Amino acid sequence: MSTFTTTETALTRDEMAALVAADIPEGAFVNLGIGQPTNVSNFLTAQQGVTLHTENGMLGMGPVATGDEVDEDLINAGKIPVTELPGASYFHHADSFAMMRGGHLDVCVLGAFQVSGSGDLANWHTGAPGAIPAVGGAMDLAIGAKATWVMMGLFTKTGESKLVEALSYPVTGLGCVSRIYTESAIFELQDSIVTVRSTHGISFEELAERLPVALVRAA
Amino acid sequence: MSTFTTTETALTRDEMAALVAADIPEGAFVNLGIGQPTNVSNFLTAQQGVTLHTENGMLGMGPVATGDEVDEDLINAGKIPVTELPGASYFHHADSFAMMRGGHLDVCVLGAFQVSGSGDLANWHTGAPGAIPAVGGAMDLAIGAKATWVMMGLFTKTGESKLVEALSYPVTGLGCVSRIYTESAIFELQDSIVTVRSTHGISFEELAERLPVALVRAA
Amino acid sequence: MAPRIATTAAEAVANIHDSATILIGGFGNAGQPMELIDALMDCGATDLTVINNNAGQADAGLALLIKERRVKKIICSFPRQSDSWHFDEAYRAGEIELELVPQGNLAERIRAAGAGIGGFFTPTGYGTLLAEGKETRVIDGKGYVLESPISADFALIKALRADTHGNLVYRKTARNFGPIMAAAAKSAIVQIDEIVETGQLDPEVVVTPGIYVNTLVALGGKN
Amino acid sequence: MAPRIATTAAEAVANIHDSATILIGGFGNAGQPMELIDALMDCGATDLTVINNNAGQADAGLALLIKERRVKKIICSFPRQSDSWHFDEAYRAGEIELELVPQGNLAERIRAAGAGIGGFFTPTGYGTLLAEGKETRVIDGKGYVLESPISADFALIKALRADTHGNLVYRKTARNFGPIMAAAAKSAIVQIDEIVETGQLDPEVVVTPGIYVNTLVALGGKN
Repeated sequence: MSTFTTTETALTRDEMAALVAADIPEGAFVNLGIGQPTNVSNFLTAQQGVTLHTENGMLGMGPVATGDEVDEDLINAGKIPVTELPGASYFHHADSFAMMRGGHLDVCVLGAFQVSGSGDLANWHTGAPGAIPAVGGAMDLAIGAKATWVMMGLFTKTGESKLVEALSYPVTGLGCVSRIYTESAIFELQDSIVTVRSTHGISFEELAERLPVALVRAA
Repeated sequence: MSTFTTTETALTRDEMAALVAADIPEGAFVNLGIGQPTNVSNFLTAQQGVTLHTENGMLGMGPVATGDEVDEDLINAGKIPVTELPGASYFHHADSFAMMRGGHLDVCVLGAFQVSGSGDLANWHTGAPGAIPAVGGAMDLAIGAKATWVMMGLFTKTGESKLVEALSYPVTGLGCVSRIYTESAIFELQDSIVTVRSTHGISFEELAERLPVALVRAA
Repeated sequence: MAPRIATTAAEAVANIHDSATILIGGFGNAGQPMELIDALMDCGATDLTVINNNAGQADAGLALLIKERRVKKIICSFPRQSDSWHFDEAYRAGEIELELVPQGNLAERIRAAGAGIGGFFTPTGYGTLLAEGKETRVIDGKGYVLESPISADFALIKALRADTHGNLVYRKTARNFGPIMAAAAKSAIVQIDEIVETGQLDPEVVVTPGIYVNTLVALGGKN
Repeated sequence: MAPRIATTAAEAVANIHDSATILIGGFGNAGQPMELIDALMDCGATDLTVINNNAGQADAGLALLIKERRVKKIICSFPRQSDSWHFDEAYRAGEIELELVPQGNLAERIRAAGAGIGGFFTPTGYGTLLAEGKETRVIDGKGYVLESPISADFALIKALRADTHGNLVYRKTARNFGPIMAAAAKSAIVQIDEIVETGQLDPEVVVTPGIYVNTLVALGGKN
């Protein structure tokens, strides 16, 4: 675990993505969820040698395709045309999710509605009356990788913490999240203990006051 | 079901193999077990367009390899070097047994120690004290194909019927055999009714007397 | 049997009957057998159960089948999209049944059907709404849900190329559900860009062996 | 991680420890990683659990490991062969434990381990001695046996060619258990004829993606 650090201002989305990218181990196999996590790929360096997985059947996914590169047979899980890097491979859907479910990916980065102090994740369904549910690969991604990291805003529009004691939204996966990146703080979750690795634009004490879960400051 | 026929003499092994081969539908996908069933391939005609499966990962297996054709990476389930026909494909062991277990093969032909009137098969283990058990693909082959046919001698060396009321040898698969080819008769098994399609060197009446199961003569 | 070779998409789907269960391949546009789906629309079969990753988009293909109320039930992982208005309307009107399945469980259930597996314990979905009413079990300290195979009368899929034995190769991420759907259907109907002579596909690179393919229709293609 | 590239078979297996569980590929001589097995013999690790289709033949490879009583347990489908005398002797002496598994269940259990499946219902073996003590269930009128995944600390397998990312292609029926064993092991050690530069293997024809491969050793070969 890293030493506790703090910055004066909240992290921008790009700063969050850059921090996630920097935390990905060299040579890791990684799945970046749709939305904010996709931005992490823009901050990975060639030196890191990270291999990206897309659950629709590919390892070695390259950047978004542009111009002549666009090929309707080569898309990512968000259905965006992408490119292929040297060393890529293709496989069918059952093999692709076997790869995920079997714990072969090192890191999966996801967005979230809520995360509990014990690492439960909610990110697939608001549960609102009349909402049409759709899950896609969210539940597979949540529980499949060796490490599941979340990127999210720490507070709702009405100021409530999205890091909660117990989920009020429907569960995506239980006890699966080990790290949360937010604009205000980065959290490490282990054995239901929430450690704050850093704060941004907020002090540890203020944070501890605003959040409904007990926090430990990193050494 | 065929009309009842009879011949003066018992069938030779080659005659049995030829009859099995002639019964295999055009274009069928077939697995021929080790031993006597392997001989069936010698009587399949090119016109039949039969595709042979070998459970160690291949469709489109050709004849036994000779001379320069021998390739240690290309063997059948009996570990004999074989050849590859145009239209062949290779796959791994889980995919190969999925193909079998999933009911995609039309016919599987096996040897047997015993078959019961309800189609139970014993062919993997004598159950003798001190015998080292070995099963290989026997149980998968028995229950996987759309039709499982047996080739065997009808009587043991001591003259007992191998078509029995209930197995005394350990079971390979329950209710899986639908046809039995022997030197003395060919049997069709359905819903625990044993129909004799033909007799060879023995009359239907004699057969009915010697066998411990009720027999119906084909129309 | 060597696959039947149809000359048109209409001929390829002509045997599809009312109340059929149909696996439809594709993820986004990649691997989506659009011409076969259009032919299914034209052939008139109704009261269908469809298995697809999504529930149709915009005013084409599966979305039109749903608009015309030809689909009584859909099994999918992600029905709700910005342009899934026909599904949304049918669903809100209570005129289509939805079975929502996590994408990996959907793939594994289809694979199980083709592989003769009677059911399997998967960790995906454990402790969630989508496991409600299903058998669960804790194995070595980890929670699992028992899921059952999904088989079908027909599969409509798209591949790149076939030989006359029905062996298939795919192209890039258009492979997706094709191989497992072909194996899970009683009858797999495959549109490809071209059919080549047997012997023209390297046996090492065949992805779907011809044993799984019942009908081929070559429709040309951009590739 | 890109795979470690060992220069000798001895170096490739150097991390294998006493009491390890080891998946060993091959069916007959096809796909059998003979040099890696010999190196395992030399490295001295003992008290091993080995998963292989057979239990060694004649006086080479796995048979020698068994002769030296380095294998405490073997999980296989077909131990008894005309030349399996070392296994036969150890077994009759009660000095090796045997778990006999029908070959298709063996393959599916290995596949399940790599795929994160907690258990599955298979029709193979239902009603037989090999299902004794196992949970069974009748599903849609057909009997099934519940089987559990087989994972391992190491896999020793043989492929034809690898790129420096660890992507593998195999040759003919030597593919057999390789792909599923690589995925089921914590550490997959692969001997290949040659290593090529990344980019030299067509992504469409890769059989084992590099994510499953931990150590490569190129030993040349006849092909």
